[in-house]
Amino acid sequence: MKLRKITALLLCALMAAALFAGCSNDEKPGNTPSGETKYKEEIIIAIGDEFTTIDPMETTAESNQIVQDCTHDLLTDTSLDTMSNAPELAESWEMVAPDHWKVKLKANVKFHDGTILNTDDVLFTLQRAIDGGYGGPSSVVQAIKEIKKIDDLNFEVFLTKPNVDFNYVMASNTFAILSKEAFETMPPEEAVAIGTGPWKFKEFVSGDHVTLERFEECTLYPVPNTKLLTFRMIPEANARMVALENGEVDVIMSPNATDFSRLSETDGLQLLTGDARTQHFIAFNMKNTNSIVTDPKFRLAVAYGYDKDEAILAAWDGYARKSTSNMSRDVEYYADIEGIPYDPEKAKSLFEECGAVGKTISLVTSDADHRVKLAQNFQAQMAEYGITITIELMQNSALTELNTSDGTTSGVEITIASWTPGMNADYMYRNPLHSEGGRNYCQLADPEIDAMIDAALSELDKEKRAEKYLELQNKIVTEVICWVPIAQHTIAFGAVEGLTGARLHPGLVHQFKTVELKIEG
Amino acid sequence: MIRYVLKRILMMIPVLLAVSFVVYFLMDLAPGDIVMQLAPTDATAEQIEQLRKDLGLDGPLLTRYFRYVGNLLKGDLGQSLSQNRPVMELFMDRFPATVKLAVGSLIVAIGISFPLGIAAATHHRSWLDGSSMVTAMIGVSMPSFWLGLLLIMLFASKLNLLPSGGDSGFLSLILPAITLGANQAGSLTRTVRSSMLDVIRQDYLRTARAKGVSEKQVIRKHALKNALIPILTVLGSTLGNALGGSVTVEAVFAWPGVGRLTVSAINNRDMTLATGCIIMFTLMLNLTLLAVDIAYAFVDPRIRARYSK
Amino acid sequence: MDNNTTKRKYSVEELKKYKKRSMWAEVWRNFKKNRTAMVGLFIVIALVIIAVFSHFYYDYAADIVHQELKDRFQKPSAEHWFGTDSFGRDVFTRIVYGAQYSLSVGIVAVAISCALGTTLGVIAGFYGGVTENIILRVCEVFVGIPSVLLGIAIMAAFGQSIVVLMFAIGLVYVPMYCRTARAAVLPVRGEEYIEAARIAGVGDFGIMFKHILPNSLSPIIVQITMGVASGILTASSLSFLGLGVPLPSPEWGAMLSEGRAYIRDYGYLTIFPGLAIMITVLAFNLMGDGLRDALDPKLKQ
Amino acid sequence: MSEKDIVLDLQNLRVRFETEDGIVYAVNGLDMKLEKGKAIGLVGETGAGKTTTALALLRLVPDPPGVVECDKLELNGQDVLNMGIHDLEKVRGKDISMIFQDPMTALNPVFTVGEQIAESIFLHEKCTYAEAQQRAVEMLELVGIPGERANEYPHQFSGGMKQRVVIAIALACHPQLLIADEPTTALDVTIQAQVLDLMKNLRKQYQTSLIMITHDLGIVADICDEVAVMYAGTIVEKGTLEDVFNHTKHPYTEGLFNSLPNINDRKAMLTPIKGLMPDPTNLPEGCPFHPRCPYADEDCKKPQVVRNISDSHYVRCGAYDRPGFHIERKER
Repeated sequence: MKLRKITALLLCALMAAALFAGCSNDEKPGNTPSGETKYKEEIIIAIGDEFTTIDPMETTAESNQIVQDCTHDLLTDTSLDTMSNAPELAESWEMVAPDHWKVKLKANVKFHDGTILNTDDVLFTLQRAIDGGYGGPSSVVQAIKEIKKIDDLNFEVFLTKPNVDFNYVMASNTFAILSKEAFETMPPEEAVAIGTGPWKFKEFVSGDHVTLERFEECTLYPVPNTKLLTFRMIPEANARMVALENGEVDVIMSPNATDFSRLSETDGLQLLTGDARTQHFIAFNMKNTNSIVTDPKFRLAVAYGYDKDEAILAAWDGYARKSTSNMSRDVEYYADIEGIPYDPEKAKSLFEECGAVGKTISLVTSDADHRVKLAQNFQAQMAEYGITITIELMQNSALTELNTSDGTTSGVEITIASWTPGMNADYMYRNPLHSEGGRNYCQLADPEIDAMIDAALSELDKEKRAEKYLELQNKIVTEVICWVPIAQHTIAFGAVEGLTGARLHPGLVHQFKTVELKIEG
Repeated sequence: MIRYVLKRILMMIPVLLAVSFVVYFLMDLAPGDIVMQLAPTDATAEQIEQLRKDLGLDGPLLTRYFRYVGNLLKGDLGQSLSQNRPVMELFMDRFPATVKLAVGSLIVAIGISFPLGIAAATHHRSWLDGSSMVTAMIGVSMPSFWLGLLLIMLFASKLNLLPSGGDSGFLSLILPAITLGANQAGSLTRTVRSSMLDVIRQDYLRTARAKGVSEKQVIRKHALKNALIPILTVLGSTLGNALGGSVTVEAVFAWPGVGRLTVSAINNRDMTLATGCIIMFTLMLNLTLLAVDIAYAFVDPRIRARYSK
Repeated sequence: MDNNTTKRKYSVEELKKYKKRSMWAEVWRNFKKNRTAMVGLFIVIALVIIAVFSHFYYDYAADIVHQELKDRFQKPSAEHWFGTDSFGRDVFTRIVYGAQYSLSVGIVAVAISCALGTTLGVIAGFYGGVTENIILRVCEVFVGIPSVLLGIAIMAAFGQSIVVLMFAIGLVYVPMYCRTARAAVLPVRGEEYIEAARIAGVGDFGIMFKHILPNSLSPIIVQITMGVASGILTASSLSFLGLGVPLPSPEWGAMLSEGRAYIRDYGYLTIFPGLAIMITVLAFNLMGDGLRDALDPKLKQ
Repeated sequence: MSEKDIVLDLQNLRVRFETEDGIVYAVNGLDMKLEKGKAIGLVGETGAGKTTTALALLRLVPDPPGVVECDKLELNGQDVLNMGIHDLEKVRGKDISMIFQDPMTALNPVFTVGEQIAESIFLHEKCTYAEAQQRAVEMLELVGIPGERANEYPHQFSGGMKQRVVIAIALACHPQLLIADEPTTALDVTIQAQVLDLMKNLRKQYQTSLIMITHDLGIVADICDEVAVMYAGTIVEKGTLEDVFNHTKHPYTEGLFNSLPNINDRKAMLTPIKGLMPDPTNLPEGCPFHPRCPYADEDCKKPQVVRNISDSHYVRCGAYDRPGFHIERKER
């Protein structure tokens, strides 16, 4: 009896809450006077991965950097128009010597707290990175020996190592410039949200959404026509798609490939696509001398025998660009080399020659969806040659640890991995292929390659540099074959029609600086 | 009564410590080093060691664990390794959504199971009984993530009636609550039925009927109140478990609950966050069970008498 | 005289056998009457047969590993009863072949938890005191951790393989068996025939497992049947979350997880594995329920 | 005997339970008439169908599996048999009420005794709940329990006290007919006497008719005006106390008396009735008692008719067709 009453009461309360929620969700038209173009007040973007922090120094996760890109700015950044490194907070720079750079800041750039950007903010940001301990942008910290203030807008940078590409280092997403004054006047957790971007941090509900509001006094960028920008976390791609179709959100990131045609064909929706800079590859453990994978013939056989088109169909439903080189397409000095073409007959005889037929070889990869599919497809393809592949899946962190531990003892034979480099060519080689690289999954320790990578980086002449990278590409892909490059996957947005300013970034830090949606009437 | 409650709360402490040890130990065993993840890809070995030290992850397992427990005993769950915020804060950020889902699903479960269970018991061995029980059984047997997906497809995608996920008001609660509730309703219906069956055979119901109490009242007033004790027990553990976050349902509906937080903590090897969350679950579960024990006293005067002794 | 005693002893033995048989015959008689339970039993038997023989009928490399990408996403038809998946593999074949994973995980996990849990429970119930207290507290610890999360943590710690999966699920359910066994042993503990056995010089373990356990079997048997059901369900949850049996083994939860990206256009990829899980779990649950009724004369009117 | 004074008129009551194991014939053609203020004892072994008869009068036989059929069931001139469930609920507890065998289980453990008495009053009398509670306290005092204990729960009472509470519930609305189903069986002997006295007094006070179900012939002798002896669902002999006790006619009644201990001759052996009650799913042809009857012959396997001995006394035994038949028990 009483129970029933309580239940009824609870239901009423919930109903009331629903009404309330329903009201507050109503979309009100923009408050611009009638006659002028109206813009949707709030744009909601559905993201798949979780946003966790507004502090740019704390994380390298793309889901965080996408939001931070709206609120914070870097000294230089990739221009999505020209696909090259371009000034952001820096107005200009000059390489005095490969280890000595001069930078001039833009004048009158306003932080969200009203203060004006000056050299002290840059110095403060660097110092915070050095003091901050973990998660810091170590490539910046490592690269910079000292910053000397010249005046309020000019400073000199001395590098620890010569680097002709230092302007790319300044584009490191974790080196977003923070306001020194904000840290002096506010608690750090608030101050860290103060940037120069067109969006101000408003609220964050863990696991659900983060909301930004437009920065009315933004000087660096035009003030957005959209009042509020919300990133909602919806981990399921299907759910994101349904949310877009239902009008719950305006933009969705990474829709399922099966929804691409639906997005481009449905009235009122649009599909935006591009190639990711991410290079997916099959890596052989070059230190595992017990395994057949250290036999060059075997690796060549795999390179000939692996049908990448089929793999692309299996892993990305066909939405990826086949790679012939270890370098990604939009990276500087990429050359369209032929690589090793698919030739199953050749592969068959090579496999027989090296005695791989009938062997069982282990493959380890992470449990990411596309890797799971690539692994299964690789297994099926190799089975056609009479080679049994066993698959072991682990979480990404465990895979990273395993692949970066000593390759002679790790027992790894083959792994499927990927690498998303920065824009400049050195990123393409140093981490995944240099013997000192932090993500050298193929365990390559070839002094010749190391020397070639180092030489290419310090080469000042562009043409000579291009030649060096071409040579490297061919050597890695057709001679060393420590990798079999697979593809660069397609990245995509789904959005409501008419929405502009949502820009795909090959490095996955997509931009929403000027996102807006005109509405009729 | 108060002494009883205090005693129960004190008894939770060793359990919580043991839970913390089990989880901490498992997390330590897990391959995959959070320091490697946190460190930039081009960090040097010294930087990584320094970072390890800064995070308090240096030294042997037991040293680290005792350091952790020392803070734990002071009520400090520590700092999340992957998010650089206090674990308690992260947990409390997510907990309201979990409570909402837990309560919502419980209301659904009660709404389904009480009528169904009572109907089955009062029509024992009839077709109604049989079909109620098979229905309940289907509820128990259905993978909740599957039901969730089907509901999304139907109500969000095809009919466009309800939001597909996220926590944006009452409407968004309906589907996850039904999904989780249907599952809970299964076992709850069985409990309602069996405890009602136990009670329905009791002589005092005949007494009530002989008094002229209507059948409806006999069931609702006389029988249900007596049957409530075992039902409360199951309700309590259902609620307690739901407070632990239903990982699959949260995953399907993008529900910002603690279950997903914990899974990502485990996957990221964030041992303080994972351990902290699981300690909090255990605490919630135990507190719920304690609340149920106290609720017994309100339902049954015999238990009340025992407590006051 | 001598002759006479042996003869009498023999007849007692015979009587015992007869009595024993009649108890199970009675259970079976009750069970048979329960139509839904019989349906459950029938499905379980069918599944076991499928699981055992699919191994001989299908070739792992040709039917499970092999992919035919040109045939991907064929809708259900006469050729592909349940259609084909994103790799062009036949879903029906995979579901039939996958029965062995679900069943073996469920059954082995239950065997692990039952063996461990029952032993601990019987020990706790038999010795009482400190031993009992310690065992119960340990159980409480494991009950306090949500089962899926405990499963995930165990799999994170020991890696992803079918054996770890079995152990993870097995460990999760140990406390349940422990409690059931203890509860079943408690009322038997004081019975006179136990005293008699002790006086006759039977050791503690002999008493526990020869004399006490057989007399407390009913609730444990019910728990086992139901346990297989929840074991399968937990396994599918873990597989759904991406932790489970190695690829490309067609575990149903993993298939469901794989199919869910295509749920809008190719719903059958999600529906069939889900149905398979549901029917299997339902069958075990119905059987367990029937067993409970058949074993528990109290519930009969 | 004017029709007005008839409280209960029951004709040809048949109750059977249809179970999986077969049909149980619990009551097979039972007639009963009871005058206002009179008490009848319903005597018989366990399983004779006494309690089922009582439940049938309140129409409380659980259905399924119970099936109740009857030619006439009138209470105070009202046709209870065809009454709607709503009207029936008004009759139960108001016109007819019942005291159950086991006071330990007859009270709801989660309500106070006061609430349980008041519920009956509140349901049937036009009064507020507060008044009902007040009357409940009065009822408690009437059955000899201090009124302040109304707020206590059943578990705080002893068995005898509980039975007093049950009596208070049953009598709360001054019913015309009270059915007492072995009200003292579950009680200590000393308490039994107290409870019986209480019932006797209250019955006198309220002029309530009583059906006393018991297997204790002593209680019948103490309280009742008439006796009906039941066997296998039928009344085999019925008469006044004097008729049945001193002019016993039925062999089964004789058997009952013979199985009583003899206070005058403590050394005398008890003579139990041989054999067991017949299986109610498979009743013998004819007289159901014939397999155990020392006087039985072939004719007893035929259907039996009622034989009136006097206006008040009848017996259902075919043996009296035989010339000069008499049972061995001496008339006293």
